[in-house]
Amino acid sequence: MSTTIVTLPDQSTARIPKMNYLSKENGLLSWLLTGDHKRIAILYLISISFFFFIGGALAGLIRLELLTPQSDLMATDTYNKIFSMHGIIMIFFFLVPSVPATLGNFLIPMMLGAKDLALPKVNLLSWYLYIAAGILALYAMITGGVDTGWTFTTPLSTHYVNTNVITTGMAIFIAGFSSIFTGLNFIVTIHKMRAPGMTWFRMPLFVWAHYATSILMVLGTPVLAIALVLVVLERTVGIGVFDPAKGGDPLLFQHLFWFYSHPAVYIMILPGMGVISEVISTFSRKRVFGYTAVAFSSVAIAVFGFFVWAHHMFIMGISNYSVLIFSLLTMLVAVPSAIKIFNWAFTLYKGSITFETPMLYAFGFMGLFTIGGMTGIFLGTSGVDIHLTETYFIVAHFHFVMVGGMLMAFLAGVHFWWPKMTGRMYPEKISQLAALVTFIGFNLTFFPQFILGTLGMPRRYASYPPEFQVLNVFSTAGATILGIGYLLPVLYLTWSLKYGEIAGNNPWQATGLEWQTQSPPLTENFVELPIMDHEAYDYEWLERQKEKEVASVG
Amino acid sequence: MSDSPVLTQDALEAAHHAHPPYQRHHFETMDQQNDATNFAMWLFLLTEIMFFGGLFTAYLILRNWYYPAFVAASHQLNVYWGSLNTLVLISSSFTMAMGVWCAETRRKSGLVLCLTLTFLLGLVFLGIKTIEYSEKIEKHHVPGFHYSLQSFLNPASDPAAAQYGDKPLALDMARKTELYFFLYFAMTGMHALHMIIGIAILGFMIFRARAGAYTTGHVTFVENFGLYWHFVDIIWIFLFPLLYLISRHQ
Amino acid sequence: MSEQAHHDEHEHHIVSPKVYVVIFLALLALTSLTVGASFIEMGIFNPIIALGIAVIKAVLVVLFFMHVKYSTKLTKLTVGAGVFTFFILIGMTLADYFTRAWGRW
Amino acid sequence: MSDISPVLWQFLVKWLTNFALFPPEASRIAPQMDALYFFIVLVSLVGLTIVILLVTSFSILYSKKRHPVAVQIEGSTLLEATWTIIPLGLFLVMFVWGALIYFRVYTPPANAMNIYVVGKQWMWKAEHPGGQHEINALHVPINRPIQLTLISQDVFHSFSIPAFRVKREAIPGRYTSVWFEATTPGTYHLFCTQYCGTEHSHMIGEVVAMSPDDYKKWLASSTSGSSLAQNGERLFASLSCNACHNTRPDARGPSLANVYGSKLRLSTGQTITADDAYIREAILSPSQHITQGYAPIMPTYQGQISEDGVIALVEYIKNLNSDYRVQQTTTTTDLLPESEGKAAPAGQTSAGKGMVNQ
Ligand code: HEA
Ligand code: HEA
Ligand code: HEC
Ligand code: CUA
Ligand SMILES: [Cu+2]
Repeated sequence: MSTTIVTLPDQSTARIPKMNYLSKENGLLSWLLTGDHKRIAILYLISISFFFFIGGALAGLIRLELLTPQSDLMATDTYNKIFSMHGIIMIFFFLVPSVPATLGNFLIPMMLGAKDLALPKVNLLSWYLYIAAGILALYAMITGGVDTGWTFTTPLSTHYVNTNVITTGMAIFIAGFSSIFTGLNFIVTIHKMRAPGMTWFRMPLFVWAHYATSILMVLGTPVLAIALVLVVLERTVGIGVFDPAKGGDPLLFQHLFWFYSHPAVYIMILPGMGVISEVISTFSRKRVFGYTAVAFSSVAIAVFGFFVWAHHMFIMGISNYSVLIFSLLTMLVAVPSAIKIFNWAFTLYKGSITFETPMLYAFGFMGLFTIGGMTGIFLGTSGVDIHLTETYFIVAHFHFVMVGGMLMAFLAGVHFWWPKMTGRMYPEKISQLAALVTFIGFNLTFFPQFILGTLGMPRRYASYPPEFQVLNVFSTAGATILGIGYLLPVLYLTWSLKYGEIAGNNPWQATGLEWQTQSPPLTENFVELPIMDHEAYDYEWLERQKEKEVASVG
Repeated sequence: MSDSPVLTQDALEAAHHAHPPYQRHHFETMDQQNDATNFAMWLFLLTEIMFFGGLFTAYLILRNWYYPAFVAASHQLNVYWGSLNTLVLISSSFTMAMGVWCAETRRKSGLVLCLTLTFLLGLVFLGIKTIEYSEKIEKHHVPGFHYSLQSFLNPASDPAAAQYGDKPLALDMARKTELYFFLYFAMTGMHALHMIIGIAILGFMIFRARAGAYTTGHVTFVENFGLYWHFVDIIWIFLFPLLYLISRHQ
Repeated sequence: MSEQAHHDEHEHHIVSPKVYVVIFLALLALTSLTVGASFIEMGIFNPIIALGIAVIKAVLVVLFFMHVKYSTKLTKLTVGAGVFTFFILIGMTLADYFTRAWGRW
Repeated sequence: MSDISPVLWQFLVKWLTNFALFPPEASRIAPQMDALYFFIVLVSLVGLTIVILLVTSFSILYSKKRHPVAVQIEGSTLLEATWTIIPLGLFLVMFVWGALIYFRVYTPPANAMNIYVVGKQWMWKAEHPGGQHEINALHVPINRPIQLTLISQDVFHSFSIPAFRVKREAIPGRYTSVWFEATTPGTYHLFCTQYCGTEHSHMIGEVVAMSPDDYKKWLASSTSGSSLAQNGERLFASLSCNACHNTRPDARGPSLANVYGSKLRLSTGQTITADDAYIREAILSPSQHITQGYAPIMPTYQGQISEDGVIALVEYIKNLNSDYRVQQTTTTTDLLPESEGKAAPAGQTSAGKGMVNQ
């Protein structure tokens, strides 16, 4: 697999542009008070990576404990705290802000031809909220942790545990508002800040995906917020809305929680889908097959995503009529995802394909997300869900979509836009190796869990019957490989900041507006207001553009 | 969607020449900036709708389950205070709307007057709310804090309940009144919190308005605040019948 | 999604105070109406009327005080989206609670 | 740590020799559920294969080396429709099939034998009608529908028997139920699958499916002397329920004979079927549903009776129904201990005969 697209500038003369958003101002304060969406994106990138590795270290502890059937490494309550904090950190402090707050923040204004997001101060505020929430969560973790699981099921979380539920709840509440402000900012920007000529159907699919995501963020997150407020009140004053002893209904909490948390899983996948559209189009040098279908399927996922939340409660005592409705709607929401997968596959058809690292991650995404998504169908099928729910099948399902799907997409995106963000290339060979390692490690870790789940091994178990051990050992071994696969990019990307080759404006010969300006970009993104005069993914336009340049220079 | 900011060349030109001081650098025109902030305010209100949505859901479910308890408990609210407060809040919404109009038509003293009236009406609302709350506190109707079932087990002893001729509730149903009061405090408290934030911002705005900040043609801030204030009004418009009125006759 | 610039929509519509006064009076009237209606025994219609009046009042506030009547389609759509999702939350949750009583399961 | 690898080796060998992809099919429903499961597996495999085939073959055919210049293609409505409609169709088939199984699992047949299960942090307590109770274990006869009526004393738990493919949440404050019919004698895992706090992973046990004869023996050997209904009867007397629910003409409460399963008219005008859940609620929050013609005077027993006690009362009231008894005896007497058959109300509470109410 050789790199073929990259036409790096002549390395002997190439230099990073003197004026860029990184060099504009110096000093810590210039970062902490910045309104520049690109700098905020970098701040986010650093902070979410930090949280990812904390979550990852916790995952390592989970896997170590599960190496043997007994709970010998740690006591059961420690184990419970570890997987709870793993879930909470990974979801609220890593995956929800992962692509939107970093890549989305960095790229949406550039892709639209705007100078910044519509509300730069709100953008900075949302980062501060995120940091405040993160510190609070870490504080809760250090001073005793929380052992409710990431789902905070009542009445367990309200009356039966004495860990830091309130602190963690408040942390998630604040993180929620950070996410709301990000989403709100994106919607306003996409509506109001498009450059002349940038019509809705000329926007990159990445922007469409973020538009859909933002709708979910703005409309879903407040419901989580109120649910958490009620939990905190229940713990502090004992209000009783979720307390069966006082006449409340614990299931009401789950309704409110999943009303957010199901849409949240689409918050966690749609931006990744946006990345995949960009990557696949660029490396097959073709317009995305069925652009409108892909764009609308994002919106469809967002809208339908609001109607299916009770599929997390199939056996929890909701009415069976609800089960029917929610199972049916779950089937409907799965279709747009299938549409996307096939559209990406057909984008390759008659393309001119190269296999750089982002493309490898994208291929990984397609395979793993298909498996993850199809196992979602198992769970949406009410009858089968009875057997599979609350087992490792679910753990495998959501790690396939979240780690195999979104995390792969995130890595694809980080590699893809790394030259734009830093002006330097990552080392290609070793990064391809890392992609391969992650893929192998991932499958070894999580595929056995499907079998474990079908065999009946329950999730959130610190100890398990000995006959499940072999598959668990596979899983732990896989996690080790996976850990290495994730550590590698950190090392070589950091290395490349200093030693990477100079990338030039458009190393991938991609068509997005963000590639038509220098790397790293200016603080204002563009020297002059760009005018969008072509469709998205118009590679012929790019060819003509290059010819023009050659003609005018030569 | 008809909001596409496709700008004509003239508009761009014009924008470049006349950059008002309050135009932020990343906007091309003032219109774009105003539209954007206005739209952002609306989106923020959407999140508020959903936030209160959770409480409304809880209210509807529990009311449906424990109907007699909710009826008896709602008799503890004073419909006159409630109606008065509704009038106060509607008036404040009106003065706020007039304030926006004054700002738009650059009437400085009118704006200051309207904002001040809104401010005062907001305070009156909170004052009345405080009276109501203290009644509840006296009667031990605050859930979680020595909650007392007296008024429901023995309504004859309680003028508020006796006035409706309430029959005593069975003990288990009487206990459910605590849920009503919790929702009452949660909903009106959350609403009051929004009022307090609004009043604080109003104070700041009055201060700025007197310096003439909003009567030079840049009125987005006043308008957006108006949206917020009216939204808080709308929440009350629903809380009032749900909490005070719908069991009045029983 | 039309692509032409809507200059008229960018131009600011200033609602005249007369409208505000009319709406204000209407709101006052509706408030007294709803308070009055609550004292009359109408069975199931009590809550329906109370909420109906509340909806009318809210619509008046949204349309006139909040200028939605004079705003862009986008604003109208935004309001619609909020109300819609609000009803999804309430409607589908309540539907679960009501249908629980329908059968043993 | 050093002895881990030989152990592991043993496991590996053992695991490979009886490698399983799914647990034993030990209940009537299991093969049906597995059929659907494998149907979905098959569809997923086909779908996955198609995706992989498309991606790899295009990658090979249209790699830059072979195909230097991309041909721009806009899309194709026909293809778009194909991959919308085919998956949709397949998903709908799964939905319908799945719903059928779901209803089968949660709709117990009328002649099912009822066992009560109470979950609490962190153990399961099963109560058989004959008064036998067991902790973290469940003995059931094969070839006989068993209905479990579940409740939790504290948090959500979930009663899961993978080999039977059934699972049901035990909820605080509400009965839920599930049924199964074991087909193969054996000992199977019983898990609590809903996360319920510190010892969640230790809330496990065994389900022993046994032949009817063995089951009978087991029942006899583990009887506690009095049946569940008898316990209930004792409670009924000691809580002086019979002060109001009695056969005297001036009784303040309705007669409870035949109440179970009957349609009751409430003071609100609705009718409601008196099932387990209704009776439980009638005891703990009586004013929730007032029977027509009675004053809401019944006191609440919330906080005074444990869930076990409530279950005994429910079971007792259930058996105050002679029709029920008749129907039940036709199918169950041979399995129930002698005493159960005679658990008719005695003494002060001899309701029943001729007091057909409502
Ligand atoms: C990124 C996150 C993410 C995503 C995208 C999804 C996607 C989906 N999820 Fe998942 N889910 C989670 C994260 C996610 N999920 C999490 C975290 C949980 C557990 C929460 C907890 O309890 O802790 C969960 C749990 C969960 C449950 C609850 C299980 C239970 O508790 O009992 C259900 C049930 O319906 C479900 C269903 C689905 C479905 C139908 C999809 C669909 O959207 C998938 C659609 C995709 C496809 C269908 C694949 C593409 C299809 C093809 C390529 C077509 C194949 C070809 C043919 C059919 C011919 N998920
Ligand atoms: C974005 C979401 C996300 C991500 C990325 C991951 C990543 C991983 N997860 Fe997690 N997981 C969840 C979300 C996620 N998870 C959620 C929501 C739950 C449910 C929680 C609940 O039940 O409440 C869960 C639960 C969960 C369980 C089930 C626990 C249980 O039910 O008992 C397991 C078990 O194997 C697991 C494993 C892993 C592994 C091996 C990874 C690997 O992919 C991680 C690989 C990364 C690394 C290994 C880090 C590399 C770094 C280093 C090697 C540095 C190490 C440093 C030190 C040790 C100091 N996760
Ligand atoms: C003070 C009198 C009184 C006592 C003591 C009493 N009940 Fe009742 N019970 C009533 C009345 C009156 C009703 C009918 C009104 C209603 O539904 O609440 C009733 C209804 C019931 C019902 C519902 C049946 C129906 O027809 O609606 C059940 C079941 C029941 N009681 C069981 C019990 C049990 C068990 C006890 C003791 C633990 C008990 N009762 C103690 C007065 C009493
Ligand atoms: Cu009980 Cu888990
Ligand atoms: Cu879901």
